[in-house]
Amino acid sequence: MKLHEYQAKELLARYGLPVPEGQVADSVEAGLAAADRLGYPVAIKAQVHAGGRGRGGGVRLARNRAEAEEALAAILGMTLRTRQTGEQGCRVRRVLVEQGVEIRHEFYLSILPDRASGAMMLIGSTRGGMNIEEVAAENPELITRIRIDPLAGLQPFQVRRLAFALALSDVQERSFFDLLVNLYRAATENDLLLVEINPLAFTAADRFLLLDAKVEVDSSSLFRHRDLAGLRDDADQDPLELEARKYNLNYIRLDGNIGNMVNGAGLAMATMDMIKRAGAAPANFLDVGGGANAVMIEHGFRILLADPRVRAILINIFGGILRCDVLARGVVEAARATEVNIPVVVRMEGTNVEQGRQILAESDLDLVTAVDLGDAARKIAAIAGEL
Amino acid sequence: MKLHEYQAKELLARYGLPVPEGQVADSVEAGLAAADRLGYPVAIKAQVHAGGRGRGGGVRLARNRAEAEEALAAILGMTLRTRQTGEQGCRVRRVLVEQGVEIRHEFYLSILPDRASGAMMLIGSTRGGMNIEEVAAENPELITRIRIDPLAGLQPFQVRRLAFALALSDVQERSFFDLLVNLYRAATENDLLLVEINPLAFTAADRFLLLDAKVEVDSSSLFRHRDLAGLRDDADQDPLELEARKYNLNYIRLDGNIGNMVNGAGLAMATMDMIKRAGAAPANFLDVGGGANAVMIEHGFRILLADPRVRAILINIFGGILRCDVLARGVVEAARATEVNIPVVVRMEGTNVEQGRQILAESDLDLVTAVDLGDAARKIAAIAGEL
Amino acid sequence: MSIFIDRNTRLLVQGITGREGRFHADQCRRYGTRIVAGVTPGKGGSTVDGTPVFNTVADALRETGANTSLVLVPPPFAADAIMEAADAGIGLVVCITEGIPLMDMLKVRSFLRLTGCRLIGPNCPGIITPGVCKVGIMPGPIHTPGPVGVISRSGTLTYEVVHQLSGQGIGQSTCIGIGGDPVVGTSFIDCLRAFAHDPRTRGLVLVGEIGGSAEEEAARWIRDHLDIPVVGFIAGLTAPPGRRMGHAGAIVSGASGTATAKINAMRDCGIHVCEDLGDFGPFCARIFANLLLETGSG
Amino acid sequence: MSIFIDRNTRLLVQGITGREGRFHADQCRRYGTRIVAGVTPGKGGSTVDGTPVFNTVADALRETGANTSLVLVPPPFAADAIMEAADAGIGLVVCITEGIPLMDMLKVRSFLRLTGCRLIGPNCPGIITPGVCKVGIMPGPIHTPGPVGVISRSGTLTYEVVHQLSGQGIGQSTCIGIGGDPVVGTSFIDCLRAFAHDPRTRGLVLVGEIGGSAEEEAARWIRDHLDIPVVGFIAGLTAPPGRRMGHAGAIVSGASGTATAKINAMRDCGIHVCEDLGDFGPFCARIFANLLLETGSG
Repeated sequence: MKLHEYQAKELLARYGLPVPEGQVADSVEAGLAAADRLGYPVAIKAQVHAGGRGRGGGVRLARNRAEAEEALAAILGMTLRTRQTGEQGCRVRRVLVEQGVEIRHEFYLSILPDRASGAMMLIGSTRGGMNIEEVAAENPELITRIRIDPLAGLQPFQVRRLAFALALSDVQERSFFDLLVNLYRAATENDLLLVEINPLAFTAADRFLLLDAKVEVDSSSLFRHRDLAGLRDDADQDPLELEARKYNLNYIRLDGNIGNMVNGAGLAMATMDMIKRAGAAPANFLDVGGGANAVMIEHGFRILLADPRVRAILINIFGGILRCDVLARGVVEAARATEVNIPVVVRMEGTNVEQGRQILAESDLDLVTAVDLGDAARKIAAIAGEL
Repeated sequence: MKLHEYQAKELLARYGLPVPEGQVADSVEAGLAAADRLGYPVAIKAQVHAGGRGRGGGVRLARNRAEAEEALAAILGMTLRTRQTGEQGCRVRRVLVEQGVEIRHEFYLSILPDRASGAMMLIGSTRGGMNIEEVAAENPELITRIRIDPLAGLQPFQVRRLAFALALSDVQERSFFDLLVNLYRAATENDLLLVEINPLAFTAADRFLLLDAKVEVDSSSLFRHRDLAGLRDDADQDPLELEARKYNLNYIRLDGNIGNMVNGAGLAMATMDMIKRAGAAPANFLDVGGGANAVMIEHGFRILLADPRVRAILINIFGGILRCDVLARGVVEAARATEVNIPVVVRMEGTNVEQGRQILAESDLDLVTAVDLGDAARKIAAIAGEL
Repeated sequence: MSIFIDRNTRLLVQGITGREGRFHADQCRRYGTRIVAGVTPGKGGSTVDGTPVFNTVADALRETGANTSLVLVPPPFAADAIMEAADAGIGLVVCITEGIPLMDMLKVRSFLRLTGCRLIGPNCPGIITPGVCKVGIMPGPIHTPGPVGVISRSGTLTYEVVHQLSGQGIGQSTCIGIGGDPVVGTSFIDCLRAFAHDPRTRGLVLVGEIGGSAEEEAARWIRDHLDIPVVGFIAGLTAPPGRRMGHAGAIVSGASGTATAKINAMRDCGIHVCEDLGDFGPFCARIFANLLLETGSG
Repeated sequence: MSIFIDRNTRLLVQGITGREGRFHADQCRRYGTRIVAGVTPGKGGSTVDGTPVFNTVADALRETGANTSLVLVPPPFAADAIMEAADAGIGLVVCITEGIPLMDMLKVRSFLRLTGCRLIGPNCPGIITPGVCKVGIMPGPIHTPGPVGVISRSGTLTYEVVHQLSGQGIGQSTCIGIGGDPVVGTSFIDCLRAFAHDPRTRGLVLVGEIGGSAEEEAARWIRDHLDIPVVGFIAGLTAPPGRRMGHAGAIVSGASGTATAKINAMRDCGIHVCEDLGDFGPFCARIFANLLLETGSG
């Protein structure tokens, strides 16, 4: 779960980390009032869940009131398109107005749990303000990665290593230790999957300042972070994905026209791949969970059918322990309840699979039964060919 | 470094741990005022660095003002003799006056770094209020020991294990987790070599209360605990041991009459043992440090000579890298400066040992040179035989 | 033979009094697994389907000599349950729970290294040695004993693969779901290393998916250390970048973790990659043909 | 042969720019130890007696291939220095520092188990393989090469013992001071295990003192695993209970940790205990007589 920059900075400020003075605003008037209060120059920054917003025109510097007014008018309500948002872009509803500061140097700093090493990773670079992946590609020697054991936590020698790698001056080094200790605490105490400070500025006033902050919270941890759970902003989320989440379904919208519903994420991905191999294109990823039941399947149907592009549906349930007769009845009832009027191919496996197939065959619905995955692929290919 | 009970309770209260209301007093008047304020009954407890003070008469319960006055008068100024203080006992200068509480059950609880396992150890027992070593000897099954990895820290399952072992009730269990978490934090954040709560009372008001608290701080850690360093109370310390500490000498007074000065703790112990084998008795343990020098030796001489029981002195310096000529000159100068007038046997080893022996021999002092440890032992035995 | 579990497995089920815990404990028992104890704090002294329940793993271990634990407790308590088992001296913990916070798993991993306990999972179907012992939630009947080891990051996809193997008469030595989380207790390579020491395992199936680089590392390990036939499958060729596909670990980040890269790495290392899941069984029958002739298990 | 250090030791000295650090680095160098680097944060780029100094152990390791570190830094920074060395990949750390807080050492021990690094000390004189390599502060010239391994909790007492051994013509394979703190990185048993694998070590001297039960455990290990002659010595027969005798670990608590108990345990396990330090050399000459005849090192 991503936080907005202003939320991230509020969180980090609670750990004693230095962030610029600023205020969030959702109108030109409110933005101007904030700018007047802060004093010029100010930075005006679109608050959207997407990187690369600077290049997309989502960040502007205003030296005076007139420029601020112009910037606010331009950014608020704009549809920001970046590499991450894709073509449809996302609408800017809020900006963060921040006091401008004079910068001596910009660093890059991030902390994240690293899947490869199974440890916390502290990453720093002297190339602040740049896309770190580009730096990694062009000047990997300018990036320092320090592995931190999650039980032991951040140690002084690790801070020293980074400080030397960044060639910090004495005055910088003095506050760097506290900065890292606090940032590490913020990352671990809040289950952050990423906290990225880019740039970390060293200002003309000889202090560090977190100019930008990207924070992603581990959704699995929200049971112990009620405060963070309240920061979720779904305004830019796909409405179907939001709807699916209500029912604990894992749905992701794709570009094709073959809806599909599968139990288990791995099998769901493999089923999408099969649809593609069959010459069609999956309209979605939909995992109804390893232990699918009739209610989940009905919810799944509703989500799939709510997408007007969907022209056919493939259901692939590998139950194993689940009884197929119960499942089949669930599919039939769900199909009836949702008034499905497009071709539906059903492949299921598990206890009592024969009875299950019989129930599907005997229903008055136009359900196509597949005996195995190969069969399902051929049947979807045939249907797709006729679309 | 041991803390007094009242100091320990102040420290633990800062971690949110529940301690009885109380006040420390150094006079009958102050004690009575405290008792009046707290309300009767009160407990009046001698504040000395010695266990077993209850059996020695250092703890009394007073149901009213008259009893309190009597108890205060009896305890303040008394010389408390317990198994730990030995015959000379220690004088009571301060008492802790505490509110009396009605107790339902008494538990035992302690946390300490355990040398055998190299981990933190959490120890609990249902037999609170009793000497834990006696419980361990008679009913070892009533003691639960739980090993805590120092990096991982206390885990919920460990608290559960102890809670089940102590057969806590639901209402007890609810506050037990916080109690242990806070106690563990207090132990680790303050480098405590021991925090022992005996008894941990569960009161008629359905809450836990730390009735007594024994705390020992790791002296090696005082560089990072300035606040704790200030709590040191040397009133009961041997004055020579205090004097030695000023010069970073490790001196312990013993019962014999052969003073000795050695570099290195292991060799010092072995030298004491040798004196005993030679038929004499060591007057002290004195380790002047692995890298002894002339100044240390002079300080050592002064400490040894300040003990009127000392009738002869053995100096055993295994220098190795140290130059014996320099050392010998140091010994001669120190002996002269301190006006030693008792026999001194000197054994030293290291670079230039021949020159060193010559310097000793040529001095106008009555120094007996030993060529090796066996020789030293024989010479000490001869001197001791004439005492 | 088999890896990690066998006839000597004495299973403890943590969370046995829950609905899922009780159901799957019973399924394992029916499969032939020796279930010696259950643990649910506060339910000590009771029994579930004849199995004694204890308050703590330490109690259960002392009373029953359990050596393996199946963890079926909700995410907020799962990390603590795993550490409790490891601390008590359990040698193998299989954790099914999905949705454990990543930070918890990092700590668990270091904790386990201190204790020497092996963890399989979390967010996995478990492990099964067909015909002998099942420690997990997979459907038992789809498995058949035989010479092929199966390692997978997935649940139902593994069932599909095993089902097709059995359908072709290709039995399995041990099937392990290592879990779909980004950080798991036992890696592909850990399993490969164990299979390499199991003389009865004479072929392997590796089922991977997008995210991370575990498959690439496994492929290189296979190239350097194994000389038995290996079939690979990777799910997620059509997954869009930057989205987590159900599994917390299934995400393509930038250019890393793509299915294509994994498939190429596998091919480069001599692994037979099947790209058509519908044809998986017949594909394996071709690759493992010699194997089946030798053992006669076909 | 030898244990832990040999001709391949490439030594790094942490704290080399300090007075003690520089002095002892020089002593080790003169003894023949290959000193490849020093580390002092902030002094990177300088040299001390020709040895390059780096800001971090990681830098030193990368530039010089150091495999062993000698830690000579003050107590407040020693634990961090040890962990830095372990984290960078140093395989053996020898820490001389006395007065490290016990809590620091507990954390260091767990940290080292996670990294697989061995620590000798702290609060010890170090380790020496006579004639080959010295990593510590002991006086080199008192040592002579030979067949007897020495393990001790003490500093100068070890020198005394070694001096008497050499005086009798009894050379040493490796002498290790494991340290006088209650919690040390390498135990008696760790050393015994290593000596057991060293064919050149054909006799052992164990120097213990009051406090803890390490000597008793070592004695039992010797009884169960070794069949070479072992001489024991225990200091502190006259130490009063409840007082720390200089070393943080040297304390008799209640009935535990007494010299008598240790001596008895050693005797029970077949160890030749010498009770008269003045006679230690001749005592060893008698016990190791056959050894010396065989090797001709006498």
